[in-house]
Amino acid sequence: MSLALDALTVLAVSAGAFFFLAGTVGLLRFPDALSRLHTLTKADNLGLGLIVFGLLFQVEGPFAALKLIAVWLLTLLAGATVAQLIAHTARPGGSPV
Amino acid sequence: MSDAILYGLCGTVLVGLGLFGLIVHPQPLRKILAFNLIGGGVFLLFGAVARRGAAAGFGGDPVPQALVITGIVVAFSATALAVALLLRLFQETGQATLRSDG
Amino acid sequence: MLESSQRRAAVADFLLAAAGVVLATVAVGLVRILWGPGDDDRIMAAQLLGTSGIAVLLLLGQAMSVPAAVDVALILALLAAFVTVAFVKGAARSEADRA
Amino acid sequence: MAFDIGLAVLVLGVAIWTITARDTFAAVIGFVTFGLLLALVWVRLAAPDVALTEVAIGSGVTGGLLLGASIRLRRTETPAAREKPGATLRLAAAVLCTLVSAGLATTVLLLPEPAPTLAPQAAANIPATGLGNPVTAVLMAYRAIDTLLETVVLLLALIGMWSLAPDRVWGGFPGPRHHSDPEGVLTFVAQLLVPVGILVGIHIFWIGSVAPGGEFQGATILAAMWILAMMAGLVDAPPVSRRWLRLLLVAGPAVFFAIGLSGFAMAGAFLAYPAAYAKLLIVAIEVPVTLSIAATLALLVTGPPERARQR
Repeated sequence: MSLALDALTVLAVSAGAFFFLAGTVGLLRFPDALSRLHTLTKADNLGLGLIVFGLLFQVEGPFAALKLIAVWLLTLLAGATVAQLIAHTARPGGSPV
Repeated sequence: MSDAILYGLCGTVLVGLGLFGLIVHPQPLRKILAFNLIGGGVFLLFGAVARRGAAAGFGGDPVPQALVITGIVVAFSATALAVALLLRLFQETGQATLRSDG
Repeated sequence: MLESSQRRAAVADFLLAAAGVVLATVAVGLVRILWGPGDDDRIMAAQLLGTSGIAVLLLLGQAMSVPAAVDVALILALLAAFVTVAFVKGAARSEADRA
Repeated sequence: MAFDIGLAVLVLGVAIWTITARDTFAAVIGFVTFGLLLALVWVRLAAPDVALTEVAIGSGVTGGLLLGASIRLRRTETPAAREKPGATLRLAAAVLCTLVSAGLATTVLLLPEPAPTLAPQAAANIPATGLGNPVTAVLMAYRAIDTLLETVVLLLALIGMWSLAPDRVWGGFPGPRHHSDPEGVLTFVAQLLVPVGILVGIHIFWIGSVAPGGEFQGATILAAMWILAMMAGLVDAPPVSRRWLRLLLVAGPAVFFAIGLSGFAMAGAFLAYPAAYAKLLIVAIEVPVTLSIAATLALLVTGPPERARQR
């Protein structure tokens, strides 16, 4: 049983690391900054989600699992708001935030 | 070479780098940054000593670790005061320079 | 069939290797930050680096059995937003200084 | 080991960038990343308490402070950079710094074997405190005097900062007034993050007695959340002459000092705790100390008074 869980961990974490790698390749290859960052944000958030998912099978207790999920949700939220805030300041004539 | 020694050596290079920046940068804010790099290097030296002192079932000697925590907080208060002085200088003169001849 | 403790060690090694892979992507992301060219690029790239840093922390914490690494990641996620707001506010302030 | 070598190289690379970058803002971004990488190093060095402090104060709050300052000072950078010292001085500085580094590196390589350690003494002290986290036990009992003095240092820095205020705003409101936009992203972020952050801060403070965490880390998160609420315009900073604010700032060091003095009567030494009440007394110190540190850190970031109290 726990062998299957370990296998799931390895699978999900590998997939997560792959997304980080793919995002990085995108970082270097896309032409303009905006599309580059857009792609990278998505790839990284997905990568982190997969890694968190994989680690869920390894942690002990529901509290530790909840904390892992909280970390992911906070990261998503922070990433989204940062993009919003930056877009707001970068807009010419936009109201100061 | 153990990981403690590796990071200890990393800390010594950081001290040198920070000291260099402190001397050659004319901008006060860059000096504050360099000062914080020196701090980081010194803390890493403490970290190496703490890691080597792992005993009594701890992963590291808790005494230097506690000193580093104290040090980080004190470094922050010094940085905040220095930045406040610098911003006040900027408000008064519109410049941020340490030149003495004005 | 592997022993349970052996398997645990193997999983830990794997997680450490995965942390290494993500750390390598951090290195590439850094190059992006350093090149800029704009402040916005840099702050966004730094934010993304934070995401990779969080991933490395979680993997390291599990691989080294340091559960507190999750707390470090939690604080990192919280303060990443804080740093960005400070940046945006600083930009607004410097506009005000100029006016 | 390969991981550690890679991490060390990255740390040095970011440090070199922080020193050599032409643009100060870029250098500050380098510094924030430096703090993030250092936190990873602290996890590798089995010092999660330090990692928490580094990421909260060393990278997070210091980073926010320096980023704001670097943007405001941007216009002054180009003229100031012209005062760069000549090649000879730079070369001399490089030689000096290499020598310093080499000297330090020699000491690191010649560290005594077996490594001296205070861990057994610290461990022997733990049962008397009722704490489970050795670092907190060192901070609150074994080396409590350092911690007491540190809370005083923070206050002194704040007094120094306040005394930079121009006469007309003496005792007034610190920092600019931020106006909230009820529809804005920033208000939304603050309303969502601040309650979560306060919970996380209390959690980190509370688990500090048994696991990595403690009053400095918890207080920093609380401070960051207060500043976030101020920057979003949800609350205004109080005028620095308010009595409740000043009481809040000195409550921590004062209680710490008072309990330390009572140690003479109860256990025969300054900052000694009677065995039966050690944990209770430590908590009685930690709660006001955490609140005082949080308020002090937040006001250190906010800056000296800028707006007069009466308009």
